[in-house]
Amino acid sequence: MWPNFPLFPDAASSVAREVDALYLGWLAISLFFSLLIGALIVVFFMKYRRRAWRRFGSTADIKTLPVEVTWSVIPLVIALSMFAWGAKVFFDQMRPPADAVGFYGVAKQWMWKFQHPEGVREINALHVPVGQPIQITLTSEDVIHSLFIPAFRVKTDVLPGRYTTLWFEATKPGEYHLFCTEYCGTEHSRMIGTVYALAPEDYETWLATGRTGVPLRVSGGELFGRFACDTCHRMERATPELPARGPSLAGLFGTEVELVGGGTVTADETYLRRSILEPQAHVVAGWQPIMPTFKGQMSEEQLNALVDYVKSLPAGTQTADEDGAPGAAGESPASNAG
Amino acid sequence: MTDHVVSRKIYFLVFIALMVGTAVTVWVAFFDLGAANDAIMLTIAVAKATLVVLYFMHVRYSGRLIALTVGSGILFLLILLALALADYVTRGWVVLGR
Amino acid sequence: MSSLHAEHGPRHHPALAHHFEDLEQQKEASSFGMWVFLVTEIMFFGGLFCAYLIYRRASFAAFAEASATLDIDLGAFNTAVLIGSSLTMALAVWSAQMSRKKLVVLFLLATFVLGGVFLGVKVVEYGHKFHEHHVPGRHFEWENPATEAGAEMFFSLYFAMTGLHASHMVVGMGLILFLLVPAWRGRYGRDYYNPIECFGLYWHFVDIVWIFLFPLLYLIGRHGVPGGH
Amino acid sequence: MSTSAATALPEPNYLSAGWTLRSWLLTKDHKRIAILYMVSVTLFFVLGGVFAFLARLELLTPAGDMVTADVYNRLFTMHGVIMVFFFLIPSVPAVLGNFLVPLMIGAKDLAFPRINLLSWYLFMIGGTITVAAILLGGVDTGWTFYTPYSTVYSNSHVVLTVIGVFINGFSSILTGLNFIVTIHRMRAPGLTWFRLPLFIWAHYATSLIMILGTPVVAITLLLVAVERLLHLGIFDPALGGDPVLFQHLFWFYSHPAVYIMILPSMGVVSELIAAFARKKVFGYHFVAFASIAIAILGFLVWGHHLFVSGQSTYAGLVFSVLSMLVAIPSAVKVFNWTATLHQGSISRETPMLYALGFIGLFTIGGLTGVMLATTGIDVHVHDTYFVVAHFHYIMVGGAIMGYLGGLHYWWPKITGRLYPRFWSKISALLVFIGFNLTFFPQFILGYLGMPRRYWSYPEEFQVLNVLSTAGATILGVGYVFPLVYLLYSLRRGAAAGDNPWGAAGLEWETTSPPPTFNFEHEPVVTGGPYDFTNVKEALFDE
Repeated sequence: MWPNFPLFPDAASSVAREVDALYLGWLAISLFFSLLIGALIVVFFMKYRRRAWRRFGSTADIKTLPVEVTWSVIPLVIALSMFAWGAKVFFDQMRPPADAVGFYGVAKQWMWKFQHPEGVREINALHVPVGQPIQITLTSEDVIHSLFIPAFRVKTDVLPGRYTTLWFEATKPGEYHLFCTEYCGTEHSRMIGTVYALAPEDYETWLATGRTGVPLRVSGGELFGRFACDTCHRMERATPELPARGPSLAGLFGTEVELVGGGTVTADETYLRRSILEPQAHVVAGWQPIMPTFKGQMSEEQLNALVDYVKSLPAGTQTADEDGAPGAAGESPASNAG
Repeated sequence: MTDHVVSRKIYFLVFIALMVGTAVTVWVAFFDLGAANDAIMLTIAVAKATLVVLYFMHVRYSGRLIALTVGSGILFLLILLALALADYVTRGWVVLGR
Repeated sequence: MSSLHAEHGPRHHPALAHHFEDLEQQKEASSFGMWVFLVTEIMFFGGLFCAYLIYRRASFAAFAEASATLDIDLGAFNTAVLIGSSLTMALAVWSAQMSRKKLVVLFLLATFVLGGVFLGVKVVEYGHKFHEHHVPGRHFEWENPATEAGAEMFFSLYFAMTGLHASHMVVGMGLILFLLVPAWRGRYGRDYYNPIECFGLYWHFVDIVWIFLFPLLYLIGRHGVPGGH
Repeated sequence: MSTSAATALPEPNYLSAGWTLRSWLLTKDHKRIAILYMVSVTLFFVLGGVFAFLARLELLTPAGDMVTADVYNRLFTMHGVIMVFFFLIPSVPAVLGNFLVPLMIGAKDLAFPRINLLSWYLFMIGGTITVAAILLGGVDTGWTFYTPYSTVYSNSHVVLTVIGVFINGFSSILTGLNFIVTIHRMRAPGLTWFRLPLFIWAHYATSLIMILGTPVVAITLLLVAVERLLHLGIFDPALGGDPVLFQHLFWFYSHPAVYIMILPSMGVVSELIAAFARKKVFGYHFVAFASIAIAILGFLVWGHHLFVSGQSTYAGLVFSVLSMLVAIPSAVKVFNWTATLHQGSISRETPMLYALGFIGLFTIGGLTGVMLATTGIDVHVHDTYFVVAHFHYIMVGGAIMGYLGGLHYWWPKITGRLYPRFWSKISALLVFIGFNLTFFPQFILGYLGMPRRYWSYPEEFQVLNVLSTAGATILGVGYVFPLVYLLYSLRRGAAAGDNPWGAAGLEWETTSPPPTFNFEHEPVVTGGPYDFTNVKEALFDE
């Protein structure tokens, strides 16, 4: 599988070519300037070698300003253009397409735990379908780690206490390295794994053969009931007799939330997470700071499921019923409304 | 650094201004003025610090070099605060994937 | 570049170091040096102020709640004490400039005593924190679990910032003792008061730090916790 | 011109001012303090080099088979800590700067000689504490001490190491303070700012960074120690603390710290190019201002170390564009040095070989630096060997080449003796070849995706790693050479005379070695720098 002496890495994702083009562009510029400087040094070194008849260098007064301006402005223009190009690639690396499928990952010393939206779990391995954008929401149980898939040219640090995300779309079936690139302790260099990019049909087969798991959104919905979140976040089931004591979560994800005391915050994954663990950090305008903390009551995986469930609630839904399928929530009987 | 001697009167006046500033800061803190609380508090603190620097520390009577030194200290502190804050303020801005 | 002969007839003041041309150059060098040092002090505290700013923004409610538990009377009293000590320090420099050598000693002593009062009050405040279990770490206790983390962060910053400030006070008081001996011997007067002046700059700087610490730490949550009304 | 066979040095000189240990350990003479620094940074360099070499040996094979993972982690950490804080940062400023700043500006000493000695003692205390931490078992956090690994999870001597670095920080601050005050207040009559040698401009810029940046890393490391010891959790995620804030504060210093390492070497190179091309540096004003611009802009770019660390995308872009700006003054310097060679009278003495090597390697290091500051590329190569190769090109190819070049240039001034020129040229060549063989393959490794700080690695990376280790061996040999022949020259070297290179500058107008107070008479300056018209014949003109 691995060639023995590669000089350039596999390019197996949709952004890989973009990154390579940018890199080769920079490489060309670097080669030009390095060779230019190198050549000038060598030529001058030979040509102006100290001789008896040339004990001193030229003392001619040269107007330096025009030259200085030239060789300041040219590099500046080049650098700024490359910045713009780089920024474009950066955005493509950071911004997942709308149809990205949500995976979750938890890092700990020294392993990677991944969970597919279908609920299937893997350790130090990640099976993904080719041609499907995938976004992994990541957090760490201990120190900072960093998820790096060289063939995909993507990387993100994985931090304790918050989420970071990484997305890619594999373009070529194959097995690729997966590294931890943030030094995380003794077995840092063993915190590696393999990404298996499979053709879509192979991926379906892989999923179907003997792998079980409850879809994240379903288990998240169960947790929503088990932790009695719905007693306060009643959403559209709120009645004058039983008013909601917390804001509706339907359609919340991705919106700007107005806070008590002014200011807004974007409801991203990290916000949802923090609101569960530290409810009074950001109190939504118009509500009392009465929510208890759930810190220490759920594992990172449970938290992921809950966050995924809240993310999945479209605007105008009611809370899930007991079996937790948000899709069924539309005509949910008010079985737990009392 | 000149040998300028600041009169005792100025010292006492500055002292009184500092005490008044402290009293006002405490007094204002008990009213809910929203964001203005912080603004007033910091303005008074900056004013007090400026008085100390200019008179107690004689910067008003010293040369440009000293003023430049103080200014650069403040400038680089602001650089630290501003650029670090630039990260935290914009963290929620990434376009989210659904 | 060429060098010429330029001899200086040194009229040696006992305090003039060999490598300076005259006392004026020496004085300028040392007060400039002191200012440069104070710039490093600005940045030294700056790191903490940066952390404060960012965490306060992230956990404002908890910070306000925690700030409200600090003793505002003691804090305000200490602010006044420190401003007073800055005044006595400024007067010590003035006395030296006027060659009022007894007054130098007196004002240095007054500064020392006021510094001591400040630290004494600080010790009392720290004592309260220990009793209330508001010291971060294993024994930290906080009634409201929803703001516990933020409150512990507030107290971490409180102890780091006031602790660093207090350690500067201790160093400052040590330096006063160091200056008192030559002051007692009448060494500081109109033509040589460098050390007093440089020390004054340090002391005023420590005062300025407190001028910011007091409102930032003590006065956040005095008009009620946001969202709580 | 034949070399003089005389071995007697001019008397009195600062070296003969006292032979007792006490006369060294309590000296207030900046030149003797420079010697104290020279001896101590050399010891630290050897120590750091041994760690590097052991780490490179481990990487000969893909499997971690020479030492355990834990030992390997300690090796690269201690290599980094020792080299960065105890060699690179003090090397040029505290050795060459200490020796030359007063000489070049025609002063008798630095403004605060006692503080100068104090900074050496702080350096030694910090160094001793760090070495003690190493002897007790070392530290395994990486030289960057990232939290929460350093504050909670590491079981090594983090606190001791951090305190050692903290104390050493004050040494650096006091050196910077001393230089700034000295350059402002102690210049000889007639020595205006634009008559200053570029070495002085570079050291002024370096000192700005030392006093503005070092305190921030000092307080940050102090907080790490306090968090470990007293559980004051400023960076603790459990309290809502943000490990990324640690990185912000750490890099606020540690990025400019790279310029603490490279700027003084740039100052050295400016001197070398002028002296060995016998020509005024092209665009003197631009090279001077470039130093200041690098120092100031250097404080605006630290976030380019955090593109993938959870920093906001937009902050990343701001830091990226600001980083592009720092490239400009660096490029201006390179172009000006090259232009200085044009129509020069170029000598092939050892210092010049180092200077030319510096320009080439710094160009590569700088260009790859701008590549890293380009967000789209950094996402891929961040924390890979590409980064390792880049900063070694800057620090080893740049800073150390500058230091060695400067040492070879001013050695006759410092010791009054000449070293064997042939061997010194061989050594310069070995260093250049060894260096490139060590670090060039690492660029390729990095783009392939090999992460840094890996004790074992996939097999396909082996060939390049073997090349790198082979290069490190040659580099090591290249470094041992000067150690031998410079020591040899102390006893056997011929007396150098006041100005063996035919260079311009106040330091060459006094004797070699200079007297304790530097000049017999206070010099008065009447013209700009790099004026070779009155230079007497040198020892080694073709």
